[in-house]
Amino acid sequence: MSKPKFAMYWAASCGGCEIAVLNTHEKILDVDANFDVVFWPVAMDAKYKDVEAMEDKSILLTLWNGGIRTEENEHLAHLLRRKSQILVAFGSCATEGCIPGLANLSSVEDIFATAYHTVSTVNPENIHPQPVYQAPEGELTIPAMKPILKTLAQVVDVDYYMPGCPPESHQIAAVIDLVIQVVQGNAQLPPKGAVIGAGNSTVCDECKRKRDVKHITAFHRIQEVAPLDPELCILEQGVPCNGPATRSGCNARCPSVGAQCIGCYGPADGVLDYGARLITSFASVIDATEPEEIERILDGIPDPTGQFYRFNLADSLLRASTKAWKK
Amino acid sequence: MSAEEKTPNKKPEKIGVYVCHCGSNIAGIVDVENVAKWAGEELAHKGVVIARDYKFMCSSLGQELIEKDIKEFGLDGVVVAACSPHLHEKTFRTATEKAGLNPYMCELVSIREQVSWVHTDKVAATEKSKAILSGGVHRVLYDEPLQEMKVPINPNTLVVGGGIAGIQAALEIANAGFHVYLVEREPSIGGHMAQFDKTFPTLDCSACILTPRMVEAGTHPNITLLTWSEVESVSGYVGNFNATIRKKARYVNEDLCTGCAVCIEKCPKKIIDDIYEAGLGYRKVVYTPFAQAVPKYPVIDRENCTYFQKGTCKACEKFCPTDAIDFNQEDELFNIEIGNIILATGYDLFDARKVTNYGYGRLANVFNSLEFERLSNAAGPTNGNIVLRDGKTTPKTVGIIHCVGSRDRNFNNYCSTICCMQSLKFAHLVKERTGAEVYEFYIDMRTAAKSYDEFYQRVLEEGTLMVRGKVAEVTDAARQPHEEGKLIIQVEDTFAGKQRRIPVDMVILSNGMEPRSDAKETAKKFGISCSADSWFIEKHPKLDPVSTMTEGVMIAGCASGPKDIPTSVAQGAAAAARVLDKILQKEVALEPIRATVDEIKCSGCRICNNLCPFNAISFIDDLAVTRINPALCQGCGTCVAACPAGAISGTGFSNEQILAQIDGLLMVA
Amino acid sequence: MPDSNALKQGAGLRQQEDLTLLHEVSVATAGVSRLEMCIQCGSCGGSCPSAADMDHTPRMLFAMLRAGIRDDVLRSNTPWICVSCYHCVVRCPQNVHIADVMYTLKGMAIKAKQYKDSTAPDFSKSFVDMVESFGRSFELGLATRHYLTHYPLRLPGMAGMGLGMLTKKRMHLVPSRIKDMEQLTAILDKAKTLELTE
Amino acid sequence: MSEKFEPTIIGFTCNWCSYRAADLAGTARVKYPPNVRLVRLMCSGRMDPTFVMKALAGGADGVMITGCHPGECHYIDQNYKALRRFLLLRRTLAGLGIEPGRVKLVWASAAEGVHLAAEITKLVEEIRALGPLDWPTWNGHEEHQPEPALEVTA
Amino acid sequence: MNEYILYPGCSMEGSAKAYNDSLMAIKDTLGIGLHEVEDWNCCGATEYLSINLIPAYSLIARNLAIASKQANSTRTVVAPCSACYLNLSKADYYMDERPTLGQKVNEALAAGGLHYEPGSLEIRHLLEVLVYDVGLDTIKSKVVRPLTGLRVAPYLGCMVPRPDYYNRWSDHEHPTELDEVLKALGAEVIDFPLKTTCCGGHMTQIGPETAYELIRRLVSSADNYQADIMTTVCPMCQMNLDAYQAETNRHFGTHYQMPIVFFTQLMGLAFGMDAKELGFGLEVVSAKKALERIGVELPETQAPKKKVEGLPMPQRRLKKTATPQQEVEA
Repeated sequence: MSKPKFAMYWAASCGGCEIAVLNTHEKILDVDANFDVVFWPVAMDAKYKDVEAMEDKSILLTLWNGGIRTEENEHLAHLLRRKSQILVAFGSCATEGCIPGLANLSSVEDIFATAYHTVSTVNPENIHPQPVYQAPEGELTIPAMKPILKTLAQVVDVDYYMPGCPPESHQIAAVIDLVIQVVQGNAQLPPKGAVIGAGNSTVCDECKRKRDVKHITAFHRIQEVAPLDPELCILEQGVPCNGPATRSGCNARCPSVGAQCIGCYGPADGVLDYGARLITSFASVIDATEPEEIERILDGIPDPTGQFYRFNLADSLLRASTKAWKK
Repeated sequence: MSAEEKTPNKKPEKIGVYVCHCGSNIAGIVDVENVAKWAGEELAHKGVVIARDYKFMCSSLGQELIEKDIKEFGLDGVVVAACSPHLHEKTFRTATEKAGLNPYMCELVSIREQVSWVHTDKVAATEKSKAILSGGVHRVLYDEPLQEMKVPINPNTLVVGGGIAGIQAALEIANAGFHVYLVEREPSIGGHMAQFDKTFPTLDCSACILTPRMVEAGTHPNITLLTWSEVESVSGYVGNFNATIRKKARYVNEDLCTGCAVCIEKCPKKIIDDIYEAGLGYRKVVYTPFAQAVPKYPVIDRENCTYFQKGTCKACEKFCPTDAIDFNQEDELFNIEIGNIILATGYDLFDARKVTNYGYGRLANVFNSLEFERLSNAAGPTNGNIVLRDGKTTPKTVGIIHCVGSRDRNFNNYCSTICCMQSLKFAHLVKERTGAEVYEFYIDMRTAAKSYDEFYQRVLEEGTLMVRGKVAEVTDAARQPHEEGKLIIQVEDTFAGKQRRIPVDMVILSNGMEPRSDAKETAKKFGISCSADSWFIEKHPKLDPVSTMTEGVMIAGCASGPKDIPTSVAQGAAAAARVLDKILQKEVALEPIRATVDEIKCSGCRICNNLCPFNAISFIDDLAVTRINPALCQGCGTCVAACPAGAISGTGFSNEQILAQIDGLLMVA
Repeated sequence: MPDSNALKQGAGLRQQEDLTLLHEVSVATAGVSRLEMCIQCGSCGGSCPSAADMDHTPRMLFAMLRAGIRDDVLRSNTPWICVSCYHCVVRCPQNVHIADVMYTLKGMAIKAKQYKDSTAPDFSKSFVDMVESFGRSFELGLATRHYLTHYPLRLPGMAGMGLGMLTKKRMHLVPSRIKDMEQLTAILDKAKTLELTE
Repeated sequence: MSEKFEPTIIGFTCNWCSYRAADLAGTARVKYPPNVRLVRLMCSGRMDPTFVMKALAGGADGVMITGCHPGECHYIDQNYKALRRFLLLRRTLAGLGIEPGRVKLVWASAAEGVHLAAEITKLVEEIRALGPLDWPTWNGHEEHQPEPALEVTA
Repeated sequence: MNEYILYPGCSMEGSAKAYNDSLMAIKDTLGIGLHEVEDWNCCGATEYLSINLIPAYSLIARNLAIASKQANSTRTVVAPCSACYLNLSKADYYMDERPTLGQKVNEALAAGGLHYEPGSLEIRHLLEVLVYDVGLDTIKSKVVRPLTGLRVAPYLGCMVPRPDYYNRWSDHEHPTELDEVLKALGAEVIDFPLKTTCCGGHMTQIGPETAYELIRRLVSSADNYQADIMTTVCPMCQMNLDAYQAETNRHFGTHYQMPIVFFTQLMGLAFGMDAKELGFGLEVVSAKKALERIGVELPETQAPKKKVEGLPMPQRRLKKTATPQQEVEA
């Protein structure tokens, strides 16, 4: 009998997720042993038309990483959805937009302007991407940018979500195992829409630091607090740590090495807006009642939008700044 | 991932919508038929199976309509668009319950107070009503059947404050056969009333009507009297409070003392009595505030006692026939278990020194109201002789000034309610005792209670000279020979429209009432709220004046604002009735609006740990999770909103309910 | 329906009440007058050191403002007798800016040319003239000029006083003028074109 | 635009003060524009920034958060938490290009029906001046059909 | 060394010369530096306010605007004259309380290239600065000639403790600041009940009878308390009680001889300074007798009798005023 088919695709993201899969070391061999890898641009040569040629639902498992930023991303999302039985939003970009999602704070024009026409770019011929270009060889086209970046679920129906920037390799391994077990009929799939490869609580649950009730009288950026108490809760030391609101599953990787959590695992179950959870919880434990005093303390968070939505903006209730869409 | 994705146990599927005309109150502005029709069509996809409008939904017929539908259509959700939930939520929930549906599956949305009564544009009003109704329907989809929580009631009651209101409350409960701890800060119960001579308008002697009550309270088998004591701290919740009491050292052994008062007689040291005698008289260092004090045991005033200060004397000890004096006594701390608390902590007198233009404290013969009460009291320092500060001269002319420190933005902006009657009483007493010429200076004469105005008439008959005008100043700077050596009251006689300077021998300031200087701490201690000027806040100023926001804590008397004796007594009784009602129910049902922690989701971040003013939130160290005591939780929802993990949920006002309601409200553009 | 004027005469009714008056005075007053808050307690009239010489106590004036009795208010000498001692202001239980309302009424009376006795308005005017020509005031010029205008017969006695002051170098013969008179004039000219409204 | 823009505003009220103030405004027949639709909470402390974002994302042009005056909270001091959340929320929304004027915090005691009505009238005017917010729906979740339930076939 | 911006006000150049002289004499001893507001103009007294509001406040605000430009080491403006102190404070306070006023006034100031931000300056009265900044102890420590045995009636008048927009004074009716200073100087201070009642203000000019009665009350009360001398913080009060005392006596047929001097003069005396440089002798009702009680000699001061000549008058923009000459000769 033929092995179930496996696909992986890289949309608007950095590629870290692909590396993370390889980071599963010999586990990767199980993938090969149990699956027939039919489409994985990073790992093997493949043409879109080959995929289009496949029968619908013929791919058992597709791991999709990256957000939907271009027409090409969107096209592939619909294509792979049609061809796959299980479509997994793999990694922070696919589930919640991640760093590429921060581009939703600016318009496409501004993004191009920054990318092609600022001092940071050497662009003597003053090249500017055109969707359509008349080359001697004939008309060339490149996929156009969409006005904002969307998460996979905002474009197609998603079966499972796997957060993390990137997902922890041990979690990836566990998920691969699970699917194999299911294929072999030894296990049940989790309910549709479930978040897999992560915990059900938040980072503090796995964080070893000592925690007490919080009275925040000032916020500092981590480099301003030297030395950081290695035992004590980072937030209690006045450093905005996103751990309390961020889904567990990473074994509190950052706090455990003395860096505040920046929230790459996204919100916990049932949370509608990740940033809101941080706004309300941080504000709740500020130790001041006078507006002036409160404002002074809040000045310690110079970029609240970035602080609270670094990974989650594209999946937040508001999704994008007016700059991105208001004409 | 939107809210709709995480559905609770079972969403209602058959919803009934009822739009009330409220006669023309709503129908006059809102096209109610149209609203009902709209709901039936546009909200069908949300499960609305029946939408009606009716003249008066709150009428028994209206309620029966709902009950009938619930049975007939098997409704599992009800939305009524009528008046404010604060009026009829209970009504419709009861009706729902009668029909066998959980009362909390019924939503009442207000299209009267929030629409028809405040808007004029009929079209806009109708559209807004649709939006509000839609909000209710969307919300009801996430309503969950809730059960009221029953907690047993400890039948003992703590009454704080031994003034007339506290005494009344204590007696009512004790007579009904339940135990009361009556805590009083001073050495004797009685409060301000014990300092008065006569009470308006009947003029019966204050002591004559008060002392029997004091004695009854002091001897009642069901009352544990804790004078010279204060409440240190309170914990627990309705039905199950625990209070720590500090019994200050009396240095007199109450078991041995017979109250013979030999010690008082023998004590060689006299000091000015600033509390009971308002500084007009003296008391010994070992003392009972007044003759009829309850309990009869004296107290040694440590600060002034020669033995405590210099180490010698002990006269009291030497002469005590029962060796009751105990200089080694120390403050006692002990706990009591009670089910309910009544706060009757009373008031402070406004300090007339603040009104410098009236000269109190600078001009000898300007007296404040409490001083005059002592002056006119037969048992007072002058045996009831009304004389000047020199202790002998009887005044020939007396001026009584109303509203001292009251109705004045520079001091207290409220009316102290009792001062008009108090002043009229003073006028009567001065006339009666001295025959002096009496002037009353008032802004408005407020005599609005049974036989109060009659008393005003009587004082007029007695020839008291009324001057309508807020006194500008009291001065001893004479301008004319006939003013020499007098106090001159300068005022605009607003009826004559002329400024007058009236020379008098004595000025009585009718100073108003103020909240206790420590009212804010008291409020915090008992977990109730205070107004900006620190009077205690009633649960409802009209419909629930003796309850507070905190279940099981009642208030009575002046603690919630200035009151006269009859009102204070009535409030004491009312508070007692409230308590008895709870005791007799044996258990109390708590509104099931509560927060709970999902311990799987809770990461133990402890963000919420210091957010609860009712100490309902506690951290379980070994499990590293937070828990909420449902009986202590008052349902404010602050922790629900604060939890970063979304691990705390609140019944009655869940995220799902509120988010869905927002969707609904925005459904109509 | 009979002619209302005829009726007025006959019934001796006063002209219609002008209920905008209170508001008009209130907005024309510096700061927030709080005039509408008056409870007619009379602590102003009681406090006033010169109430004896007033036709109406301040309180009555405020009642008249409410009643819209414009002419009587503007004819009243009360604002002119006010000595700006601020006793009424600090004692007012409603914190009404009484003294400033008096200034407003003076201004209105002058504009309306209502106030009968010209003494006080002229004094203010002379003062203003002097300030506007020199930028500063000097008592001698003011006092003398004022007395000359209004109490010529008193002058000898008062001149004695004035002279006393003069020889004691307490009065200047010539006023000192500020340097930048142009600037001040520019400011005042501009200011005169402005009115205090809501 | 030709006809006057009528903003839609969602108001969050405290069950003990501002909601009663709204009741009082009604009983006293105090008139104010019909643009505000109220949500009743037990306390301003229940106010979750999520609600505000939900409202703005859902088509509201502004949001009004109301509570008891500082020091008068029926739950002792929860309104201070509302104040702090509001101040931080406003900063965050600014980062998303939402004018601070669109979200307003108002203290109103149960006795202040007139005050609440006045504040509502004021806010409606302020937001009218700011113009519509019109937050896009992005044809998000709604646009695609959910796939049939899974059964794995190898 | 405390630095302040000084707004002297018109009187300090004229009727209150003694106030000015004595202040200048004692300021170094007390360690206060005073920097005069450049080219200051009249504060408008109580008169200008009654004519036209915006110009009145603009007149005052010009001084504030200039002062705020000068403000560097300090933002405190000290006014020794009560009326000036009140007007400056009032302008500052109302421009803030009533934004429309502030905005209109600044519109006017703009015409002169000026601007004033309400609240940017701190306006205080000299007495309050001496009591709360310099301090009673410092004052006491400078006393070399205690005023022992001199019975002084402390008199502040109205406009210093009232309306007291910034609640700086111990009381509106019976403030104790002046009493404390005098006690520190060793004087015998009487509990003067009328210490903040009115001297008549401008009524001496427009309604003398009213003024005389107010003056009488004060002088007679001080006299009843057997005060040797009255002391004040206000040029207007000093002027009315001093220069119009004779008129008042004439009016009521009384014979009061109550000298009234500025509190700074008494401070100077106590600090051992020479009476003349403190401006003693400028008062109309001589303080000679009073000062003898503390062993201070004053030359008898008499207004020399000389023929009254015409008094020079500013002729510009004067209306319906007969020339003084004719009037006086008549």
